[in-house]
Amino acid sequence: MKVRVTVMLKEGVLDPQGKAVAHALHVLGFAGVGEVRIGRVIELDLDETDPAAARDKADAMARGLLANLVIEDFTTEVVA
Amino acid sequence: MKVRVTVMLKEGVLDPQGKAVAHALHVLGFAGVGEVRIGRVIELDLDETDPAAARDKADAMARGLLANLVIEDFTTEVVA
Amino acid sequence: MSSATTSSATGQRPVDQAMAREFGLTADEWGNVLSIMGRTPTLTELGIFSVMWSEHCSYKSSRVWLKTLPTTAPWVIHGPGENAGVVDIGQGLAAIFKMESHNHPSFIEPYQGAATGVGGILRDVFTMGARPVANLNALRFGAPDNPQTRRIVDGVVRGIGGYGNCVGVPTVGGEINFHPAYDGNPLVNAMTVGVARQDRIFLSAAAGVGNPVVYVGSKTGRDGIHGATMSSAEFDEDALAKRPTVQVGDPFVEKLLIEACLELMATDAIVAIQDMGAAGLTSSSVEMAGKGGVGIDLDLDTVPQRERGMSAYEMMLSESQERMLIVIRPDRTEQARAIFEKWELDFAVIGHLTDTGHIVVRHQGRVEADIPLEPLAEQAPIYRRPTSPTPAPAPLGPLTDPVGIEQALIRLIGCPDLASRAWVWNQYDSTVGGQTVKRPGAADAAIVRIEDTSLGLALTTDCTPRYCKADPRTGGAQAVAEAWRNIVATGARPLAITDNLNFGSPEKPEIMGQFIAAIEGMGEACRALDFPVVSGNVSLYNETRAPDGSTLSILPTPAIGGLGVLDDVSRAVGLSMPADAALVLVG
Amino acid sequence: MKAGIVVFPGTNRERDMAIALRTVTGRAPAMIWHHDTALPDLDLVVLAGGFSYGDYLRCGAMAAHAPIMADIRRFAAAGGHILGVCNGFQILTEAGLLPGALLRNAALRFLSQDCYLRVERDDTPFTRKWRVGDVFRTPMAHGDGNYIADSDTIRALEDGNRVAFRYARPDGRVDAGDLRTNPNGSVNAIAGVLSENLRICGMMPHPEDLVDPLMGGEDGKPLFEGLVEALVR
Ligand SMILES: Nc1ncnc2c1ncn2[C@@H]1O[C@H](COP(=O)(O)OP(=O)(O)O)[C@@H](O)[C@H]1O
Repeated sequence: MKVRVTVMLKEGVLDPQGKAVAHALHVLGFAGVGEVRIGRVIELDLDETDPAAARDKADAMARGLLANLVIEDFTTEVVA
Repeated sequence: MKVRVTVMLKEGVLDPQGKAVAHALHVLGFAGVGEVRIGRVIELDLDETDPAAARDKADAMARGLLANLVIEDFTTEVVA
Repeated sequence: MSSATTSSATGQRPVDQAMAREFGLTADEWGNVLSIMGRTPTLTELGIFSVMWSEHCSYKSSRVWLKTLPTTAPWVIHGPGENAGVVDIGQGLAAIFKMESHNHPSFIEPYQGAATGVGGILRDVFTMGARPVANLNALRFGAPDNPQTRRIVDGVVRGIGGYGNCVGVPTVGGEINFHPAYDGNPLVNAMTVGVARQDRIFLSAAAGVGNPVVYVGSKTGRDGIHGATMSSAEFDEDALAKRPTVQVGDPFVEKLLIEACLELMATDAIVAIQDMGAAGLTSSSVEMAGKGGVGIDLDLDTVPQRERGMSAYEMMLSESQERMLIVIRPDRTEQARAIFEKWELDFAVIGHLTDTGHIVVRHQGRVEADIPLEPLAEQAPIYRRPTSPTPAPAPLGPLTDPVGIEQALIRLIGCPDLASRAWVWNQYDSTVGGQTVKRPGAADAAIVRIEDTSLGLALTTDCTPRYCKADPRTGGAQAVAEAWRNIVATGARPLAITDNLNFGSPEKPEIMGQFIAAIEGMGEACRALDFPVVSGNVSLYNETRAPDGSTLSILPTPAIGGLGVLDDVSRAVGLSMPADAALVLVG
Repeated sequence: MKAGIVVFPGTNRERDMAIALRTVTGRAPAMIWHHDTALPDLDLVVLAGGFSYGDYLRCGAMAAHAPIMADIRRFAAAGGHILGVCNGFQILTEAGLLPGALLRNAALRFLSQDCYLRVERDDTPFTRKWRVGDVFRTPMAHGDGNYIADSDTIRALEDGNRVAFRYARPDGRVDAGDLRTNPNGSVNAIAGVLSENLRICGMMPHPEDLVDPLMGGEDGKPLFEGLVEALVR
């Protein structure tokens, strides 16, 4: 199964990259852009057939390596 | 509305990060991990109330700035 | 696919003159292919001919002129013809260095183009047994007020830093110019300098029939296959879409490759070694076997592959990065494998040397290519293209002083070509290695100490394209002289140069005129200064196509990379002036 | 003092560090391979700079899980001394041996330049050759040196006097809001932190690259000299 792990900076952690992108969009003439947050997605091809098991596994990987819980939150979803 | 733009390397383009992460997961003892691909997600707060219009706008931003179409593909979805 | 005709089991278009033309071969060249082969080549064979006979690999327009450059001196150990030039720097050590361009890729994708340019030149140097000790670059961008320029500068600078910083080779020098002639064609010339023991220099000529041919590094993907020529070829759209023309670099793997190769080089396992540069597997195997006068048999089923279903053609032409080809002593294969596995790199025996004088490529039970190597090299095209001399520049008008000397000075130091470059070099790690005696900005040439010795290397890149445009001969000589002066100014003894000759289309007589004159001027200066050329690279067809179809050539840009040595590096002289110093003008 | 430098795939300042250690101890440090599972008998473990695993995913994240790290944790728990510089600092935070995290530099660019550090305490093995308030110059070269932690952690660090070094002006003034003084945007201009027992120190800049007058000075040398004094058996 394919699982997608999305890792974002925790609420309250300043995201300079997001800020820079918001600014660049503004310069490019895109109006009406509020906050921009940037994160990482990790798509994992897992050798699992049960969606719940696949998610559990991905959760464990996220906690173990893919996210740094000091500054980041993550979500997992089975995509295929 | 909140729109999420997900940017991934095109198929066939080497993903050094994904490769390294797959290897690290293996070392950490996670078995059954196949390909790993890493991408970016950009969450945009847009001053729009119509989902279709918000997506169009995000598409335009992705093409104009957020994705590098030479090596990357993107998808957009309205999340809130 | 434009035509449904199938000539082979793979369902491809028949190989014919029309296809050869799309692959960049002229009618004459196609005729030579047919006579060498005595039959219609397969697609894979056509691919091999087309890359080996491309301007890039064969130097067909430039070779006769390059031969006129002085390349010898008592301290030259290997001049042009190897992966990089090698000079004696004393104490049993050698400096190994070369410069190479990555112009076109850097326009398409500035970050990856520049990054993979750095990766490529690093491999040219460590493939000869040297630990890379310094990187430099020579960059030309379009007009500063062109919005594209900002994007390209940003990407190129990040790419050079991204790669060089990660592999841990300090970037210690370089130069940057801006001019509208580079708007659609920036120049990214990267130089690497390495140091090796003179008795441990590795060459690329294969030897020993039966010896295994080993592939190490990253896996092969469909990267950059025939980037230039394929884009117009009428191939199945799907296949094209699957072949990214942009290669992505992996500096992390390069770092591992450096360490693994140097570890293997400390043993006596290697017979010959060559990096896979442009047209990777093709040019490395053809050149190694060709130089050694042996044949080579490759079994592509054993090539480490990143993607499924790659054809022989794709594997032979892939430009995937961070790969090397090694001919190894058979009894050392397992020792070598252990080293590469320790560094977590791919390692595969993909063939062996033969006495046939042919390159034979097998894939899935079929022979996909079988080409005699000697005629492939000997009958490579070579052109003495028509030239026309560069007209004398219009005289400058009388000097006027409309702003006054103070304003003029302010304007000069504020102009893009003279302003501080700190914003660039502050993005390059210039101290890693702990040997950087003079960082960027500290002296006329960067100074790097050679670890555990008193020796120092003085390194610089130089060229003033507007001089070359006005008078290519004087401009070529001036670039060499400037490199020499920059080295001398640090107290070092100039030894040799590498060069990167960037010009427009050689098919235009006035461009060939610039090219030849610049080489004459360079040669003249090199001879006068005892400062030979030991390696280099030629990049032609650097032009911007305007929407109306007309083309604008870049300024003639023969970038020079100079190297000198200080026997006592503590005597290196920099730019900063002690308070009690006197200023003397000489010359 | 017996020192050992851990080499991960992609570590690239281990040679610089070895030179610095050799300069002050007179002997070459041990090089420890990330795949080893046991440290040799050491007084000091050094995690050097570089791009372990390419700095892919997050700087130091993958190295923090390398096989050798288990024994490094044991070494730390037993009161061993550990110095982490640049990538080494990042690895120590990822491994949880030091608090906080290092984000992208505020200006989103790699920064390779000299900076000035103010010494915040002088009673640790890492800082004993300086006096509180001393300022020294050192090169920095990193893309992710922006120190951050939640406010409780920062308070604990400050209250516990566990900030070893802060970015400062040459005259010692600290201005966390000024990117010229605090180039990567670190909270409270923190450049280096200490563990609770003061035996683990992580810092972003590279004192090991300034231990030789030929390379521009010896400003970084006191750190290594102090370690030798403190740890020699
Ligand atoms: N302008 C030049 N001046 C001197 N030597 C050159 C020049 N251009 C190329 N060479 C030499 O020709 C050989 C082939 O160069 P190149 O095709 O760039 O090598 P590679 O493909 O191995 O990187 C090298 O030995 C190189 O040093």
